[in-house]
Amino acid sequence: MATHPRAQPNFRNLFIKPFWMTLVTALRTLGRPIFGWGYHNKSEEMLDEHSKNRVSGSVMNDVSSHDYAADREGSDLYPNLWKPMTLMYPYERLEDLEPWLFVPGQYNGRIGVIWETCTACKLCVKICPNDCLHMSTELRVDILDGAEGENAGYGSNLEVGGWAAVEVSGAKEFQETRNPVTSHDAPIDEFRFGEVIDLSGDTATVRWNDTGGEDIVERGELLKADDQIISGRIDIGRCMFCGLCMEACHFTSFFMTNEYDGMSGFTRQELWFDAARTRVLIGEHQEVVDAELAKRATKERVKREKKAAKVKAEA
Amino acid sequence: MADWLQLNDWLYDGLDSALNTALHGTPLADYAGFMALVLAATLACVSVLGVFMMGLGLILWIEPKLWARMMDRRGRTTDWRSLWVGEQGVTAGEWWNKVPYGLGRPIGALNRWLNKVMGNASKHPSVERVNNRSWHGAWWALPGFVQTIADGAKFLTKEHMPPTKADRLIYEISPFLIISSTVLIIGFMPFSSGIYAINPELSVLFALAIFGIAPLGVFFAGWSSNNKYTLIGGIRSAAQLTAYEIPLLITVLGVCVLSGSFNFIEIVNFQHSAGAWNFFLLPLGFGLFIITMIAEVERIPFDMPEAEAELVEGWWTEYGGMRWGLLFAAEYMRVWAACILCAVFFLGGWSAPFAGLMGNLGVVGVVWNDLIPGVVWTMLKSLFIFLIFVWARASLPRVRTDQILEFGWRYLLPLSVVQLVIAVILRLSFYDPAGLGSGSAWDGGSGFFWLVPLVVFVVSMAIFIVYSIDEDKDPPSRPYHVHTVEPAGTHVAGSVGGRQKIGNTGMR
Amino acid sequence: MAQMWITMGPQHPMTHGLWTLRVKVDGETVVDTEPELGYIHRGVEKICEARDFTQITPYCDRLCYVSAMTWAHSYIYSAENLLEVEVPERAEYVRLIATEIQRVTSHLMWLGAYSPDIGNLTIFTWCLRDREMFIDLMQELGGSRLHYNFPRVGGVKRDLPIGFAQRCRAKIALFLERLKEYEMLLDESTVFLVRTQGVGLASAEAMVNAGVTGPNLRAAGVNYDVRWAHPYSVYDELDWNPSVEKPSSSKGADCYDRYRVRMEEMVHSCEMVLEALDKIPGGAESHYSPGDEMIQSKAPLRAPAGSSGFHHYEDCRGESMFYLQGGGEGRGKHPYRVSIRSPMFITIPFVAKTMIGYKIADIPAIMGSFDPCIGETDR
Amino acid sequence: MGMKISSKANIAAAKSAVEAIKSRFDSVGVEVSSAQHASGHKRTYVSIACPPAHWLALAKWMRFDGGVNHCSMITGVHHPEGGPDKGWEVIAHLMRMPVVDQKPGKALVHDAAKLSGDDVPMEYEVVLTLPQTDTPVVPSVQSIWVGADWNEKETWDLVGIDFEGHEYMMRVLNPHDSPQGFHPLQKQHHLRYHGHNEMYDDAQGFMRLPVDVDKVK
Repeated sequence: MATHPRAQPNFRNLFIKPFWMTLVTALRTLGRPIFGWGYHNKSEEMLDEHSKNRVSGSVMNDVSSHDYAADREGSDLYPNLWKPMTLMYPYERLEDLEPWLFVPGQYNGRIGVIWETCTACKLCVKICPNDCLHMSTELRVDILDGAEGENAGYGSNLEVGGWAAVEVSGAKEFQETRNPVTSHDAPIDEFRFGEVIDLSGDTATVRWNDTGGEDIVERGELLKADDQIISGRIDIGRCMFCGLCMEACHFTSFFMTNEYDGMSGFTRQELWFDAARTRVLIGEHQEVVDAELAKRATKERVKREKKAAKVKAEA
Repeated sequence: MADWLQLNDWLYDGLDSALNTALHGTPLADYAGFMALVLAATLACVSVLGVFMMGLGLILWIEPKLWARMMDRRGRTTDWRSLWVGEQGVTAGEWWNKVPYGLGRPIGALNRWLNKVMGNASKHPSVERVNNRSWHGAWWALPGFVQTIADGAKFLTKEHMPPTKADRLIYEISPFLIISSTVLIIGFMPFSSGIYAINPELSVLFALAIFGIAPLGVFFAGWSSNNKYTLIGGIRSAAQLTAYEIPLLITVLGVCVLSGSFNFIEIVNFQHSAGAWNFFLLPLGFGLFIITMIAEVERIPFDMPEAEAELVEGWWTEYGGMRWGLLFAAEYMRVWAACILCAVFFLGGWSAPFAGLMGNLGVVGVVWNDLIPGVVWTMLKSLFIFLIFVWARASLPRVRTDQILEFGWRYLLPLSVVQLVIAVILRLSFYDPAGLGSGSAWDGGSGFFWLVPLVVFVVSMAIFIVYSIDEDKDPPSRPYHVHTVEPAGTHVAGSVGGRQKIGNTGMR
Repeated sequence: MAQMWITMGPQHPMTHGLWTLRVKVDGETVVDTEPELGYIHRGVEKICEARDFTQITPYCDRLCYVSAMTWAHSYIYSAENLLEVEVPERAEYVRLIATEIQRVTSHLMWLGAYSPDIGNLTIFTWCLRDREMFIDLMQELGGSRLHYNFPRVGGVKRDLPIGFAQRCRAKIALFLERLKEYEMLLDESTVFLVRTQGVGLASAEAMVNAGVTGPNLRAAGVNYDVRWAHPYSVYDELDWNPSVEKPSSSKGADCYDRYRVRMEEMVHSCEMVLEALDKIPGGAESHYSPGDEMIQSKAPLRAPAGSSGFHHYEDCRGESMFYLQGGGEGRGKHPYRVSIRSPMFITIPFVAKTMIGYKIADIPAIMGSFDPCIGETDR
Repeated sequence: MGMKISSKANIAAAKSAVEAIKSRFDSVGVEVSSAQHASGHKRTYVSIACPPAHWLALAKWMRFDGGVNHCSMITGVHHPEGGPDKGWEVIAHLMRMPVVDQKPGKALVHDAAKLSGDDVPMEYEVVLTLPQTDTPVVPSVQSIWVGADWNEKETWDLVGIDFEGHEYMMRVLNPHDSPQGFHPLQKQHHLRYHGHNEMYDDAQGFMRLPVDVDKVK
């Protein structure tokens, strides 16, 4: 049975009410509400303070001067408030019309990475459900480790589970005498890398990467090595913008900007975004980046004070 | 009543005298009359077709605009400028400079002016954001009008792919059957007393007979496309058009009985001279005519042959290229022809509304009644009728096929007979031919010249309102049979029940 | 009269997705039907066996792409049963608000797709216009328009944004007024009533036996709803009762009843959201940063072998359910088996049988009224 | 406040359901117990471990005497390393719903607080365990619950557990011409990461890479 009081298939319902309703909708789109219905397109207080001062400086569109309605606020292009809701995309942009939708950090747009603060921990590569993040890293010896003189002690020191490196004997001489243009054999590696299993006293057991065998080596010979990032690539064609990589990154160098266009290409290779195309406007996330760098600086200072205190204690 | 724009007379007399004087004394002299006749007839037909096509372009633009507004959106906003400016501002350059003798200069000027007003040069803040492709165009330039022309032209480039096992002969003939019969109707429709292609004695019978040929073509198209969907569409349209042809003809018969003639022009003259439009005398007839015409041209409430939901495109699915383009245009031509017929039968063709009232307003009256040519009035009235068609399309869902047929046979047919009886009674008892000239043929013996139409109209409106105020609490038994069968719950899963296996359903 | 099989093929306006309905037709009357599913079977259950518990949520969003939030929550509740995780009170309220807004969005998408099936094309644009309001609310919450990856095991990814409550109240107030306009165009139109009343009859007990639940079942006169029968979240703290429609014939509910149930349900969902915004612990105006213990509690990442968890959930189309078994690869980080119950996978064969006896033109009317969503059907 | 079935009513209903089944089927080796969900409202449900042989009898009794009128889902699980007596598992989730046909114009509006006895909605989980075998077979309950029809089709299609007595068994989710014996959810089929170029144009898998090529080692 029809719970709607007037829903009976009789003569009156044949066309009167439907015709009236479509006529009203048509007249409403022509501009200032000729037919009133105050509730329709009533001005609402939609812009919250937080978004207002965030976008008040916007050049394109004096956002804070709009009067907003629940179904979509007015736009500078079509000044009168009551109009069809369609957004004329290239000429009206959603972030100008509804700034509260694009709060940076809350919108899953294009992926932005600050490669400088990235420590190649590969948490993001592991968390990505579609395996879109490909990162190539390289084991390198940190030149600050063995430094003497005024920047002694800056380099980090060996840790269990970290990487260590040993100089390959004769590699330096071979490197000087080899003329890369004419030589036929490939350059030999300068260091031999291994994973530090444990550090007891002045000896350390290391499992070598190339052979997999483990042996005990003097701590003096070992140099601290680190897994440095060479290049990163995000396959935007595969990415579903779920935002898990942003949450997995402990070093706040992974952001989802609020850009939603400009990620298109004709071939799948074009959709592979390398470091250049995943830039993040540092200015937008300035405070977060500063916090991260400050955190690392304090960690470094604490380490150096501990080292200095140890040196003073031994002396 | 004489409308100053007597195009036919100018053509026939003008050309006749011109050719006679020009060919006087030459060997062709005695053929001059005949040549003048042929030339004038072609020019008359061309002008009538021109007026009709202008109207068609207008309705093809108005429908999407109005329908979009009813759906709370904007409709087409393609701008004239897109005719000459492609993506990223690609243009053909200043080609008009190369036209000899400087004949291209005005085109260049027009181009610069349009650019200034609607194109690159217009300084609109938001348009600068997007390399200045202005999307909205100026309102007076009918934004979106060019879209129909572009679509029409596009069909010329599309390929015509007849289905492999189609019945080729009928498949090729049926679109021409539909299109030619639709264009032929234009020949009989007068736009004003002086503008018509042919004016035979029984032009109404001719027009409606030709109007009835198209359903045959529709059925042929549906059958010959060798596609189950089009077959169903074709059968549905054949059933629907036959069901609605008869009430349409009886309604038109009522109008002709009332007006006393089977000729369009005489009907309109009668309405003008008798002093009242048939709309006021036969309001029921007007309603019936609109409903049957909507069914004839298969528009939304009676859209089953082309129902998107289950038949996708109905009987014209298998046609492509310009054949489909012309079929689409033919459908809208039939809609426009229906609107003009309705204007001529019921709204007094090319006579100005409130002619008497405006007549005694001095200069305004003169402009209103005489200065504005009859064609403009016919166009305005048929445009108003077309708005009703679009309004119905935006508001009502589709009626199911068997409900359409039931509504046609059980409701419209008796109503149209009733309407014929009313027309006969009005003609016999309330009409006095004496007052024909002075516009008071319907005064029913009293002095007030408008008595009978007023009474008839008021009574009909009263009946309509009484019917509309429907306060009966318990819902009446449904007007349309809805055939319900046992609910499917009785189906026992997996019971094959003589079900015929379809293809390789992977039985293990 | 000769009977012929028509294939309402995978690509067809009636199917609201990719599946085939073979119909044996005798003239205009449907004599027999044969549904054909599996066109967009992506093997989500197999993929989930190789993903961690947090990585599965985005896939569950994409099960039914029109109501992503309800499906992600359906998975998360069963994952919480598996991993034995307590969810803070505020997180349950935020989840309720997100799910009920998504239910309105899903029903609007259904109405927008259903009325062109019957012929009224105007409603399509009206529904999308009003759905746009709610999609904006979801974009604030989840970060994008359709797929949000919003719930986490033990809570939600992000709290209500600042200013969300004021916008939500404004939009719901306008929407409740707009519903009256829909009724003026549909309920008070004889043609719509004639096309939907008395068409597609399905009785309550037949539906339950065939596994059809949700609004389709409530249309037949019983107010059975998983949200109160097997309570979860904070539905029992809100003053709410499910929308139920008295069937119009002894043979069960017809298309019009199903339409009425969904219109009522939209109103109930809106009222629930307003009430939840008032009662949310911590106030709707405050905003806690992600990971805060008010909106997300710590959750273990591994499930021991042999453990299992399941949860019945009220999706917009019926009762959906996830059955998880723990102890998969990665020492239990991946689930051993994920089994998804899609309401529409069970309803579509039932509806195919319901159509027998009606006309061809009724097929879209009946099938559309059950609100098929093929993404979840084929998983 | 809202519609709320008190947990006391829930526990009582579960206990009475367990007693009813135990009294009828205890001698035959069907273990029945009332278990509890781990999180949320911690609702109790009836968990039944039933030998496959008695599944049809148990199902008939539950349907016609136990009032279990809704078959929610039937899941199949493959346990290659589950030991000799646990090779395959079929888990059926059933529900008892207080749903009755209504006369036109009447609606049955339950008030959750006042539900009692058989009207309290109850969840049932029936676990059937099969030993290690290449051809797992379980009796089909298609004739009892229509809802189980397509569930069983899907279980056979994806996991390969056959349902004896199931009419018109066909593949529903996999293409109809997929090879005999290919059931994707069995554990011997492993997921491997498709690089972007081999995703589409490498049907035979000639460009197959080692399983962990891109993964972090």
